[in-house]
Amino acid sequence: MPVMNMVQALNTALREEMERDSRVVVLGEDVGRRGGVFLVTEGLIDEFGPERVIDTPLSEMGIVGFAIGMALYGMRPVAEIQFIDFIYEAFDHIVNNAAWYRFRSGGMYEVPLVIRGPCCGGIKGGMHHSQSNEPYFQHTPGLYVVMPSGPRDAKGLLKSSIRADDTVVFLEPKSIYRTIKEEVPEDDYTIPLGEGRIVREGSDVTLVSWGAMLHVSMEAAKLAEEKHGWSIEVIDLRTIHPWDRDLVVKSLEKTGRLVVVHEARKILGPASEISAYISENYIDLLRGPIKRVASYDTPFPLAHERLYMPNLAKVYRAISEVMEW
Amino acid sequence: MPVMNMVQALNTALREEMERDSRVVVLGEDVGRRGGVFLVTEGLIDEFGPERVIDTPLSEMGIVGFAIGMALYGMRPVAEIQFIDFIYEAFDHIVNNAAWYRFRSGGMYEVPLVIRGPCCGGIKGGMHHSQSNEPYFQHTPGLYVVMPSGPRDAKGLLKSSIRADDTVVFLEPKSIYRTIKEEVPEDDYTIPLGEGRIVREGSDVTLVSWGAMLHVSMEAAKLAEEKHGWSIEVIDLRTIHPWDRDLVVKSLEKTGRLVVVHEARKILGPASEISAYISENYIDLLRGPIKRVASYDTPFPLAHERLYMPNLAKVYRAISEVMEW
Amino acid sequence: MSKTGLLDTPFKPAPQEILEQYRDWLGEALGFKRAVDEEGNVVDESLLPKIPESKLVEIHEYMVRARVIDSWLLRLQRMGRVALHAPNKGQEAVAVGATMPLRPDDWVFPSYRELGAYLVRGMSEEEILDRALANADDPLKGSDFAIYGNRKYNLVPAPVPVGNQIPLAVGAAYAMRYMGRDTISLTFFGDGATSRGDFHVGLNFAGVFKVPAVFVVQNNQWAISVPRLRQTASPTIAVKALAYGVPGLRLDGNDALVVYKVVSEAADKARRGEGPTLIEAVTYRLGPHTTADDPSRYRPEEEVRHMERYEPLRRLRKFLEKNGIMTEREALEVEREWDKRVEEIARKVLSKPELPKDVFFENVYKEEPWFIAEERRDLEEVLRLMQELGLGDSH
Amino acid sequence: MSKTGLLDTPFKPAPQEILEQYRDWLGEALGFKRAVDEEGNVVDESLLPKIPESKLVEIHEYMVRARVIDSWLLRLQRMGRVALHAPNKGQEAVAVGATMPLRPDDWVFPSYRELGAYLVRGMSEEEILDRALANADDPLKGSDFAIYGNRKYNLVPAPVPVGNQIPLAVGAAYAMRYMGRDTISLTFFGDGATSRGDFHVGLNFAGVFKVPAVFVVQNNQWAISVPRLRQTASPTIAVKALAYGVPGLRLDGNDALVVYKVVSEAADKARRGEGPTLIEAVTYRLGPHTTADDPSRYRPEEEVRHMERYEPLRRLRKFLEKNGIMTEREALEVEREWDKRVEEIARKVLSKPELPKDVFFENVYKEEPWFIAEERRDLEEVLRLMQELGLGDSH
Ligand SMILES: Cc1ncc(C[n+]2csc(CCOP(=O)(O)OP(=O)(O)O)c2C)c(N)n1
Ligand SMILES: Cc1ncc(C[n+]2csc(CCOP(=O)(O)OP(=O)(O)O)c2C)c(N)n1
Ligand SMILES: [Mg+2]
Ligand SMILES: [Mg+2]
Repeated sequence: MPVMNMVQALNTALREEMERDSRVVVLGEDVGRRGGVFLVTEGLIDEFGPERVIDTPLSEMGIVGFAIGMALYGMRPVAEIQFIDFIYEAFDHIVNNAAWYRFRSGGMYEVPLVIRGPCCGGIKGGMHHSQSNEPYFQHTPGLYVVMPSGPRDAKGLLKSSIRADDTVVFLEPKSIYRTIKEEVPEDDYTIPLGEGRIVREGSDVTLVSWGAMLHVSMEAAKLAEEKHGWSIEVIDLRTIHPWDRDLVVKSLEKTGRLVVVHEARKILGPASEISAYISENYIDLLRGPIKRVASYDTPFPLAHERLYMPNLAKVYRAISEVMEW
Repeated sequence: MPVMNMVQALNTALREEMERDSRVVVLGEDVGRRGGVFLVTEGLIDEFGPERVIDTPLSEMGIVGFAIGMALYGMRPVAEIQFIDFIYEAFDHIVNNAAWYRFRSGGMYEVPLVIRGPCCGGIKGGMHHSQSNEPYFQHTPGLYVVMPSGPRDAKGLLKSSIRADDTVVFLEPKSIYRTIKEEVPEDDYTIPLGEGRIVREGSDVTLVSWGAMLHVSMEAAKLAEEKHGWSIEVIDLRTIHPWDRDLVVKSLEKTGRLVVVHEARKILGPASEISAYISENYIDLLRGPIKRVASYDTPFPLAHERLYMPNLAKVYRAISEVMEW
Repeated sequence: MSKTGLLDTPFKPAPQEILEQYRDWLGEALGFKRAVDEEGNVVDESLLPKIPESKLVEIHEYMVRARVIDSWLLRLQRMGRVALHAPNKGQEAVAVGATMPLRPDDWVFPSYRELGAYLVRGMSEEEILDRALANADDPLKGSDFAIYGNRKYNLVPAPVPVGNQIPLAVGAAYAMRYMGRDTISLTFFGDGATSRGDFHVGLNFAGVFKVPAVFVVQNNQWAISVPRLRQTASPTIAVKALAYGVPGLRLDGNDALVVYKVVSEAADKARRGEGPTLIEAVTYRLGPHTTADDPSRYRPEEEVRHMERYEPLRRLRKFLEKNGIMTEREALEVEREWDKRVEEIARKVLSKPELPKDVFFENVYKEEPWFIAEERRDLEEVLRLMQELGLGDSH
Repeated sequence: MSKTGLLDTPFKPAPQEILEQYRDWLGEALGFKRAVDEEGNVVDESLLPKIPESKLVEIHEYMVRARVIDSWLLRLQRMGRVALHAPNKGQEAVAVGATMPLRPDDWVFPSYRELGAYLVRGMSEEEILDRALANADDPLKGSDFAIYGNRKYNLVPAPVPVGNQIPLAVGAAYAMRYMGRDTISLTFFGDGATSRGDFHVGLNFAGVFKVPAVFVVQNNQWAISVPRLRQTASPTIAVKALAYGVPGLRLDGNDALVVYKVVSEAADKARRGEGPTLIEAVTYRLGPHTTADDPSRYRPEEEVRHMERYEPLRRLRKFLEKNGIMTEREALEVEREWDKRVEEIARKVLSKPELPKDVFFENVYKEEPWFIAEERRDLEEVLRLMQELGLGDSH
């Protein structure tokens, strides 16, 4: 199996899906010759030509609206948003068209579209190159929201997203684009949307996370084990919406303690939903309060981003709190 | 004291603030001669002229962006969004400019802007004339999110919003624009942002709500009392973000049981935040799980909206559940 | 250097031939095409479409049907059975004239004010009313009000947010070409819609990708209470096309024949791969914006009375009569007949059952996720409880 | 009928005088104004601004300073001390030429590529570097990278989302007039920015409200890797103004003198209440898009070499030399001197302390709400814990 980083895995997924299905096209700012600013679409234009690897004018509203039109007509566009922080111009199209066309048209039309782009912090990108804005999408019915934590998942999840008949917002944590290398199967595997994965088994605490924060969570789990012998189960949610409730509940049945870690801000971040849902429906399973570890409720700063985001100390503290409650 | 409905109270607040402060102007689609489609700005153009009551071209992006520019320069614009469902074109401006200009400019600039408009369902408006999209704003630091439940509050809250030095998203539940009449003081009173109000005292359950749902909550509280003798404390949050934590906690100290009722969808609706926050920080106060009563997680339908939204039965059931847990 | 733009070096004026082309385009964009005047006289033979008499009779019939169903929608709204209606009286010529030249496999992206277009595409009055009433047969399953569409007829359901269908129509047109079809997309929108970002990005993408698309602006002079002059300071809407390297034409939208002619030429051109066209159809909204509107607040009655003389149906009838195709009396007969037919249809649709109570859980996703399944069960429980408590639907 | 638009009845062509005005505007929008050519020769006397020699020397000095600080930012970025820099080499004439004619109380809404403008407004090199390093003296308090601005100088901090300053500048201009000031707003943005909704709605509002504003497009032929021709199919950017009833001019943006002249006229016009102007300044980005870019992937080196002959500083120097104002050697001396000065400044700013660790809690709201206060305390606890655990900032 070849060893790849996430950029290569995503690039491979795009290439394979484009080879498999001529309805799949890629569009966005600088996706052609430039190969995208992170090179996720590198080389695709040479293989598939400018009709399928489409450099667009500079408008996210245009990119998403245009792609929705393609999808309505039966294509399977993959729209790149150069940084997910720039998606807001397209918000009307995402909510009112991409997410709701099936509903609005009584099921006659669908929008099999992938909106993908780099997200999240950790590269000193400041306010507009660092956001984790998945809560806006999770609150919008009709969308899937996906975030891989490594190359293998990235390939399988992107393939599933392209084949899905609903719109998927596919968020790629840019800080781990090249830092994690993994063996990535060469075959045509997919990872179903909506299914999380137990990355580390444990019996004392359930730690739910995704994306780059998964790795911080893993570190914290190890630290907690080393220091206290606590056994931490770590779940990579992979699909943030709809989230894999069954997996979380099953884990909780063992542990009775829950910590959710994400890079989105805390107020109405995904952890709020998981926390509220679990307490509402599975309070019997809980030995104490659910802890949320999230970014602070301010815009994403250029200065001191590592203090702003969840970090090892914050996750470790949350584990300690639920263990010592 | 004159008796007014909410439209009249809002109109009065605008008029008084415009008289008081020449920096206050009103802008939006059809706010001039037409007086807005619900007549909230009726007559203002006659009193203040078209320079202060500005009919704009049809673009929410334009309305909000233009208003932000005015606010940066020192004015206090009140931008009307004809139906809050149409705000998405302006989303980039709301997040990146209105909410974050103070932060982005290191505190050198501020955006004292009110974005107001009719929200919520109950008038058979279908998908795009019924939305309660406050979660998108609550997740965005830098904004205040306000929703009055009656004429008196509407006037006082709108005045505070206009005088606030941050951007306020002011949501007006259109179904109660004309159905509730109240005595509204003639003097220049304001209601501070961030402060809720106990509308009904009780000792068994804390029922938190706002906007039109407050009235459903009140009905349900009465029904629960009649049927079972339960004593329900009802809080009108009034400001959804930042929400009045102290008031809710104080009430919970008495009741130990919490139900949150709102028209926004359940997944990542404001109730999720309140629930997650309270369980995380005040679990000792709780006698059982917090219940969320919210709209279902689908687009807002034209058909059967009363079944889609919270209604008396749903709130009553939630009260029963927390009492019988 | 060709990659950098139109010019070998950008440091010089645009070439003479472009200046000339733009001068021509300017003439069309600030001009006004018309084949038949208010009195039904042909004023420009060259702008008459070459179509058989039977087609003319068809155009007339569609316009009549549009007017009749419009008046029934108004009636049903007053009866409280239709949530909202946006009347199209006075604008029938644009909707019908622009849609008639299309092929069934072309895609139409309408707005909310094109009853004539829906009929031409194949929707029946019954289907229109099912939709307006959101009854059990509503093809859009009670999702939203005042919008129409049906995949069967390649009529894409309109959005309520004004103008956001425009980039979609451009994307669909791109897909058509990509898939090797020789179809086109045609989009309707109003003068107000041209102020939105969607118009700009849609037309810009259309120009860059030279898609097979036609854009028809129903410039009816008003966007609710906002007059055309307040909407934009450009002298015409058509001239906006020039910002995108796209030709813009201005014509009399109350003259069904010039609309037919110009749209069919623009459609052919698009089909041949020669790019998109923006057509400004000058028309006038004779009724209120919607049934919720009160135009007397912002628009003098005299204006409406003045504009009535440009009304499209009367004009077409005069033309038909003058050319011996159909008498006024025959025309009125057509109208009476349709009115009778629609009356029957209205009776029928009014007695149809309502949509199932859990209809809103349908079509959120292709496959129902767990949270919707859970809420579906929740509603069942709620309905049982409502019965127990003796509560009606209005609670 | 005047309410309905420009015409008494809309059912006719635009009046002749408008057609004529538009023809004139078209000439300017597709033309190319230039005062001084690549060799420093005056090609159009009438386009030379009437300014004293000292002003010319000032223009030169600002352009030199822009180039010097640009190269220092590149250096500091390579040292890992600046997060990102968007070089402005080759575009100094636009930024300096357009900002010089303004008054201090006018408002400038820059983009991220106008170092010359920041300097002209009054920012010092030290202030620029404080900002770029986000050190303790950063006026924007470490909020974002690659943007500059300071209220002191009526220089509004740029947005990173391309173009969203445009409607703001229009609103500010409206406010100026409303408040009875005779100031104007001037906005910079790139060719790529013209594709965004913001350009459209901003210019449309500007036309409708006839605000005192000037818009300067730095058409540097590229938006990262997207060439001008892919950005829009219109032959020029200037012609887009006509869609809004606003005049659009096209000029040589590498000729600081024509920029100065045309902007000062447009500014005067706006100040007199005669409405906004869009100015397309044709220029060329000689460097990479940003320090994170690799232009060799999409742009042939020959193109850059070809474009170097249009480079603005060399041209101005030739002009100054030919007119006996300053020799080449003197000009180089100015450059060397600034380079030395900035070297010292760089040393100084590099040793300034960092921003406080809790700086991001500032300026979220005017008054700190409870949840920020709570998170502030949380951070204190976290910092203590990090110390306990022996963790550095990078964890
Ligand atoms: C984005 C958006 N903003 C506001 C509205 C409310 N609204 C509905 S129709 C309309 C005016 C539309 O004018 P125009 O485009 O000229 O079409 P017309 O109604 O005249 O046919 C407005 C403001 C809307 N539907 N969508
Ligand atoms: C809304 C938005 N989308 C994408 C980007 C990423 N981006 C930064 S600069 C740029 C190109 C801008 O081109 P142009 O407007 O011509 O300005 P230039 O960089 O050439 O000066 C892009 C795509 C952004 N900053 N904002
Ligand atoms: Mg109109
Ligand atoms: Mg550029």
